[in-house]
Amino acid sequence: QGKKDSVVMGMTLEPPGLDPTNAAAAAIAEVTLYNIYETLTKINEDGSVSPLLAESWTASPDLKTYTFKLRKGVKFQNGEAFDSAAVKFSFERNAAANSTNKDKSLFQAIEKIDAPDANTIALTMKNSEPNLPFLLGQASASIVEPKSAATNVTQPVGTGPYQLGAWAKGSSLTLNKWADYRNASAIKLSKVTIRFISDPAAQAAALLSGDVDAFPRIATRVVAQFKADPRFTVLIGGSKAKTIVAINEKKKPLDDVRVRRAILAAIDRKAMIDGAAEGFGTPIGSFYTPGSLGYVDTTGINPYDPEKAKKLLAEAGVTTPLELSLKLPPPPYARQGGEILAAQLAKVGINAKIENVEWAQWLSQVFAPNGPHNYDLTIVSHVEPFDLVKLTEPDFYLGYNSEAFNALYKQIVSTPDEAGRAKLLGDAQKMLATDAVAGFLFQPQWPTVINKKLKGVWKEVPQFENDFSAWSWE
Amino acid sequence: MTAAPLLDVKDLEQRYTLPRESLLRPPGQVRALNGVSVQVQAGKSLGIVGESGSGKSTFARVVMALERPTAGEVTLLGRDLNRISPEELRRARRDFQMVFQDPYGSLDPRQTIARIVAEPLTVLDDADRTTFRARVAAVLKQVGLRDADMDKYPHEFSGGQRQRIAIARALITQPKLIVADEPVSALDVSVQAQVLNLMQDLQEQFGLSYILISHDLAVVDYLCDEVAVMYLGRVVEQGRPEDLFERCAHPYTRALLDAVPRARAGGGRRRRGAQAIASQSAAATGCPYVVRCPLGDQHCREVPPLLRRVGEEHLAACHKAEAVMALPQAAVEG
Amino acid sequence: MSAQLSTPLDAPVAARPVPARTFWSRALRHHSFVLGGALSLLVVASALLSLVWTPWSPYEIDIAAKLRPPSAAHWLGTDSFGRDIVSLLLAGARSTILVGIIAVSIGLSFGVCLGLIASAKRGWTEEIIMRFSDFTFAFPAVLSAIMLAAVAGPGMVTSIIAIGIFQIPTLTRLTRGSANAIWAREFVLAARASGKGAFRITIEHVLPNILSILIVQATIQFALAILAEAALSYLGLGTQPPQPSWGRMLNDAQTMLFQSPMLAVYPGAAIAVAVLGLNLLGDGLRDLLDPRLARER
Amino acid sequence: MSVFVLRRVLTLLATLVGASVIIFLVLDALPGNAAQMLMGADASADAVRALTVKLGLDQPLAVRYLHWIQGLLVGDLGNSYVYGTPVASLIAERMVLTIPLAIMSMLITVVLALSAGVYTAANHNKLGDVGVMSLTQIGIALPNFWFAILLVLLFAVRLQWLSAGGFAGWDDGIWPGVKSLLLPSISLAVVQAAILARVTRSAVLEVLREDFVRTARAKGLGKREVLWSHVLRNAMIPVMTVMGLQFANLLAGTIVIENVFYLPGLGRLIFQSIANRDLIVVRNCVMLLAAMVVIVNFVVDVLYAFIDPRIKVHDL
Amino acid sequence: MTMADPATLIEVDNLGVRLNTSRGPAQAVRGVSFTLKRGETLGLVGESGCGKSVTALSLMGLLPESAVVTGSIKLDGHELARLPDADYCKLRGNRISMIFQEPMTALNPMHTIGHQVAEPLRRHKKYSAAQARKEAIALLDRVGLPDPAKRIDAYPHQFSGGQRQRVTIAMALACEPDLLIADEPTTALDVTIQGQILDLIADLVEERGMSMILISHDLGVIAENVQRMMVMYGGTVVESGPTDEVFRRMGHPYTQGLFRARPKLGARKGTQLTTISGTVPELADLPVGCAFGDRCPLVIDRCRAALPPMVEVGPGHVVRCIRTDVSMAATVGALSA
Ligand SMILES: Nc1ncnc2c1ncn2[C@@H]1O[C@H](COP(=O)(O)OP(=O)(O)OP(=O)(O)O)[C@@H](O)[C@H]1O
Ligand SMILES: Nc1ncnc2c1ncn2[C@@H]1O[C@H](COP(=O)(O)OP(=O)(O)OP(=O)(O)O)[C@@H](O)[C@H]1O
Ligand SMILES: [Mg+2]
Ligand SMILES: [Mg+2]
Repeated sequence: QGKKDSVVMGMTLEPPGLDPTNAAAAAIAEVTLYNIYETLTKINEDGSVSPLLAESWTASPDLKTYTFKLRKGVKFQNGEAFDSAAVKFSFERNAAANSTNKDKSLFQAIEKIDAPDANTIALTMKNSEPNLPFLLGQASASIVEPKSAATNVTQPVGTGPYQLGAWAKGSSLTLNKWADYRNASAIKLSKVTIRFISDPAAQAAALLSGDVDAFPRIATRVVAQFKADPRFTVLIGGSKAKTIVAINEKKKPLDDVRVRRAILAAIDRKAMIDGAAEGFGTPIGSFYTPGSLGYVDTTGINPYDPEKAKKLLAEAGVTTPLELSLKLPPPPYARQGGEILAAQLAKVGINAKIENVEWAQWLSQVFAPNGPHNYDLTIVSHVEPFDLVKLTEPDFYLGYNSEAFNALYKQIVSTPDEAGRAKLLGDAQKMLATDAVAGFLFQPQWPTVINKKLKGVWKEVPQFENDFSAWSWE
Repeated sequence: MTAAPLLDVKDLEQRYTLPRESLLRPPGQVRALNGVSVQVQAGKSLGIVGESGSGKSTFARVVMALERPTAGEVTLLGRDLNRISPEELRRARRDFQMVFQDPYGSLDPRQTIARIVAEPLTVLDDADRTTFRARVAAVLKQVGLRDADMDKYPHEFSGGQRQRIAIARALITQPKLIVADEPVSALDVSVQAQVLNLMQDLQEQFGLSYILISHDLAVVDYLCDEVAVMYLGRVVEQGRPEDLFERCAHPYTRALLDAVPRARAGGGRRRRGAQAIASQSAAATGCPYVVRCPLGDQHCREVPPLLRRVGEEHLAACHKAEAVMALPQAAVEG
Repeated sequence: MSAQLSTPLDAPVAARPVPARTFWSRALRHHSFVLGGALSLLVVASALLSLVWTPWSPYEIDIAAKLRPPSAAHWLGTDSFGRDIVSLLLAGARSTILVGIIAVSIGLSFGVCLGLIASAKRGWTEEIIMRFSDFTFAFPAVLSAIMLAAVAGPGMVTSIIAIGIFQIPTLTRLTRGSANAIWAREFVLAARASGKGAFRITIEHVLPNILSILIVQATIQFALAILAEAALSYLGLGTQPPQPSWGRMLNDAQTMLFQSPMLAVYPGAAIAVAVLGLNLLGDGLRDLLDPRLARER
Repeated sequence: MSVFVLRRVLTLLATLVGASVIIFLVLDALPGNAAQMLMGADASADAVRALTVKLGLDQPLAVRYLHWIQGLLVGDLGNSYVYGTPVASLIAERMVLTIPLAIMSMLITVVLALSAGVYTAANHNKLGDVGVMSLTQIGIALPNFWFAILLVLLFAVRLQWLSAGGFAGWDDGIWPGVKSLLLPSISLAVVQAAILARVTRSAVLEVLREDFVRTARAKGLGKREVLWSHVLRNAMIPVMTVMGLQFANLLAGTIVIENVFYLPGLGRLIFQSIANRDLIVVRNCVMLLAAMVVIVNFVVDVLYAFIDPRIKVHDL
Repeated sequence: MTMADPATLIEVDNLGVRLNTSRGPAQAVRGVSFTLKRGETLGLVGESGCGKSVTALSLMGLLPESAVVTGSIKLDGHELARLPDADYCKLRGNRISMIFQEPMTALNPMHTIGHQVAEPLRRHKKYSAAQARKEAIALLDRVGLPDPAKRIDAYPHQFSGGQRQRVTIAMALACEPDLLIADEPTTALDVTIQGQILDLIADLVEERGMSMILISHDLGVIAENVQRMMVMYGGTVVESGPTDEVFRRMGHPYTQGLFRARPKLGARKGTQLTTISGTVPELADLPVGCAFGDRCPLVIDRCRAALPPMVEVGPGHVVRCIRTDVSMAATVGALSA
């Protein structure tokens, strides 16, 4: 049986379109990033940043100006040449007033874009931005071609190794190898079919019946059976995500740090990880993930201690049972975790009333920056890497708003040297833990189940993407 | 004809509109009653005979004020039933009640006999509920049933007994008039006799009037003081039974009489002429019976005959009534 | 006085047992009625029992004890949260019955009223009611539940309303059809001749006479409601945690189908038993209440 | 054209207009909006606002309703908020699956139900009748999504004869498409077939009690001939009524079943679009479903007149 | 096997039918025997529910499957009781046919009348469709349906009751059967139509030399249409004989009661009809003795002990009563006045 050169991959959600620069859905990136579109930099499996469309870059000492040297001889899939003008066009488009780019604020923070020649681009930021090379490796910074940009939603044109074949909406999408890719010979798979399967049982069935060969970020519920199955490999990757029990600090009595601590003390993280994520998670004590710069273990600050929880509640003068609403978005970690959370809180005298909501409701009622923040507790996973900044935003749904923390954060971003930053980051984590800003639960691990013979699939997934250029059949 | 009649029906017409089949053509109409006038004196009974579809049941429904006639009036004890208010009509109903053909279908299977019989009372506002049972018991006795039957259900009774229950229901308000639409057609010969006897007994006892509808001439003859023969929504002959059945003046009555099979020895076969059935919707000129009439001529086809006196208390709507009466009459049983 | 004497009394009809006795004596010999009744009672009994006693708490989560196989302590094992399956099944019967009863009550009260009105009024009223029912019928329970859940949030109330609404048109049609048949009967004409109005006739004659048909249909609608509740819970739109329900158990079990298939079998079987019981009961009732079989003339 | 048909068509249109208003209002009451949903949790408020304006969601209710109806009348359903593609083509893509799925399951339903119903009626109260009727009892009691999962477990995972889900499309010929719809249509059909079989059986039994059956037997026709040539057509009237009603159930069933088999059908489109607040899609899909149900029931009514010579259209 | 009399068409001996009713098994017919020669007509009278139709249906082999038939039915000397259905099918509609009571329901509403009339022809005579159609038109013409060629493709609902009954007659006569059973063919019709239908049947029977069994509860219909008659009560024949003879002499108290109960045209007003007291006994609990015992004015203990035997009271005139001496004495002369 000759060497297979095609693969079928399963994905939980279907992308709503194929332009990662004008819509936020992670699924868009999962299909397009590094496959159809490329970015200046590439974020690797271990989180490091390497050159992609930019061959190299330099940063000014104040971390405000970055100059990128672009790769020569690169062409877009429609035959247009890739140059600094395309980069300038892409970034300006993302910053435009009517832009719907999810990182619009990042691009609006660019003060000016210089393109001194076709192969050089210089970005000057309004504030210093130590993470810019990393940030420009994300899908929202994909480089598009000016003439085709408007139709990218349905007919994507990028510089990557794959082109869109067919897209049966709701069912599947195929990517075909682009023959004119600059490094075509290194690309092993000539066809990748992506099937959209959201139901966990169906995901498992599809793998078991051989309908799909790989399933990244499969539902944790179904993973156990594949571990024992010799036909499959299970890859457990860390993530930059943080699953938390968000507490609305604008509401009484949750504005009282003792009450928040009581909630945290009532939570058994281990049971949570087992019950909500089938054990696929690392406990965290703060809004920061293990393995990141300056990570410190803060899980000891608010340990599981139901007795202490009761005491804290009494101290705060809360009459039990305390009635709280618990709004749960659709993902299994939230729905399952919610049930466990409610059971755990019940033991210390907090009655959490579960309300299952859809994403749309969750977003508008709980999360929306200008929304009503109408909730007491919720469970959610923040998948964005390095997003401590959110906690400084005044209308963030947690309602933290701490002067001390904001000052600390400002100091972090303006500290250019890494060691110093690391230390400050440690302090920040401790501050969040001590303030019991939220019930920090765990850093989820994202399991990927693949056919044993499939190679090159990333184990770690620092962001949502599938780099098919590395995949091959044994 | 001194006293005002109990019931006075004048020029009753009832038309039914058929469902419209085409946008362009006007909807068809059935003339179920076509100018019927009759009177019933208190204590006397009127029999109505006629073939299927001649409008007998329609007549009964209109007289019972269950339907509003297209034209004409029904006056009972001096009140025009179609002019009085619904309230008054409801109260007036104590004076006229109805007995239906089907002894199985006319009693609600889910109600006890006591409830069924008391039904007409429940509608009257002046009725005293506490006396209902006593009144039901009394009326059941009159129709030959027992107190013990009060709490039974209709299915526990035979057809004849059920028809007695239906009669009891009609009797309970002590009406002056009972309209009976084929009350014995569904019953067996032996049971039919029981019911007819009962009806006659009750009339003697209470001085009731009946409007008795039947297609069985013998039944009508047995119970009624006057008979009206209907054909296509009209009364074609009217008179005392003996006049009608011995000297009938309309060829249709004659055809009816001829058609009755005679149960007697040595009857043998009698031939009856083939008879076409005329249409009700066709607004034909002339006599409606002319298509079936052996005596019909050009005059009959052109001029519609009016109901006219052909003998003492004997009316007929036929140009040739005298000729018909002169024919040798069909031998009558008995 | 003389009247009744000259009319001979009919001999009283002998050997016709009173209806109530016939019904039960015939009912107890009717296989599907007995089996259906027993299964339905089983479900009701489970629900009642769960109000006072369950082997374990159906709300108690013990992650360490998750997915245990059947044992002396947990007769059918535990689910993915370590809850006792027997207890969940018992307590789940409660939601099932609750949803069934309320949804069918909604369907019955609206459907029967509309059907009765349509058949009593006829003409335009009937036309409007029937078109309205057609139109309601175009929204399957799942669809209205999805929409309602999106507006009011998912939950038992939402699903009850959605299921109830979906039952209305079926019951309207049925009621109207059977009521029309009753209106055509002669005893209704008799009631009109007595001077009764449409309202009284409907209440006193029509309704009692279509009651048995409605009872039979109600058992079937109840069964359908249970299935609909299960489907909605399966989609996450029905009963909400921590309240146990069979549909939710199934939803939960479904994700673990390939590891612990039995987890899906128990609630599935419970639903099947309840539905089967009600259907058999309905079948039995239909036979027992059928006038053609109940009394022959 | 007969008055009746005209009147029915008019009421049908009125029903649909009523449906459109209610659909629009209900959907508009949904909390959350498409722009927020599309942009996700991490989007900036600015971007969300930009998208709201772009999608026209900031306009008043009546304007949007009229706009929609206007579009419907000229056949322009607008563009999906989420996919950005025309709703019409989106729906068309889904119908390619949903219609064959509905037809297949209706076919399976009808074939199973009619044969089982006729068989049991012909063998009334015999062993075969009791056996098949017990099966239908169980069939009715099975939740269809649960049965679907069992089918997958057996045919896709154990035996690996069929795929566990997904839709192969019609590009590679009929067979792969039919094959991928086999399990879904069976799981949809089983319950419906069980119900229909019972209806058929009682309808046939009912007709068998009619006088004309005895007349036919008196002419010398055998039991089987009577069944086929006299009974079946008479029994079709109640059977068809139920079939018409089942159509609505079937469409509802597809929402669940498409989920189990991850089929890109209309049901799942509605389900997903509601979650995504892609209301323009939901609106049109729901309207389509409502129209289909109403029209199918209308067609059933008209079909009566073809099957039963006694019924003229104006009697309906 | 005895040689059958060539003139004897049908011979029924001690026929018994047991039916399953909701109130348990019931002996709907017991001990019915009669013979019928070719060209002879026989009438069956009796109250509703006395077993007339069941007797007829057992001749047709169309009783419900649960029915138990005992005794023998011979057609031309061939035993019909317990004949396999397939063989019976070859007789039905071909050598024996039947006209049913209800013209409104006896026709299949979904098929054209032409199709229904042609059906026995196609089946038994193996006619082609065109042949059968031609023959059907001829038949419909013969039974007096106006314009048969035009109306052959019409459906039953487009005809009146009398016309429909003509169609069923055409169907029954299609294969020129040896025996025609007419089960209350005119009960549902009104008098004038009834007369026409009976005329028609009589003509056809005469013309084709068929034998006929005519069932009715109307003594008048019987009197005018058959040569011999049987009176049934409670599942048995209580009186049988030539029609004239029975009408003249009426041996059984039930027959007498039946006759007296009829209101007679021209009878004096105000007379009471003579009724038979009591009701028809339930089949499921028939008494051991004479079924009419409970209602009979002449009943003595011996009547209740055992089913009375048939007593011959005249040539071919038998009565199942042990008190004919009294009963017949009482009625002599009371009838023909
Ligand atoms: N509601 C109605 N709509 C239309 N036509 C009607 C209606 N009621 C009666 N008719 C027609 O009116 C005519 C008279 O009917 P009616 O029932 O009064 O006859 P009848 O003499 O009682 O007949 P029968 O002896 O069969 O009872 C018939 O042709 C019938 O078809
Ligand atoms: N299929 C059946 N199953 C059970 N009982 C039956 C069946 N057919 C007839 N009977 C019963 O057998 C008895 C005789 O019925 P049959 O039909 O012969 O009466 P009939 O003399 O024809 O009466 P009618 O004049 O009403 O037609 C009745 O009591 C009837 O209830
Ligand atoms: Mg009438
Ligand atoms: Mg009979």
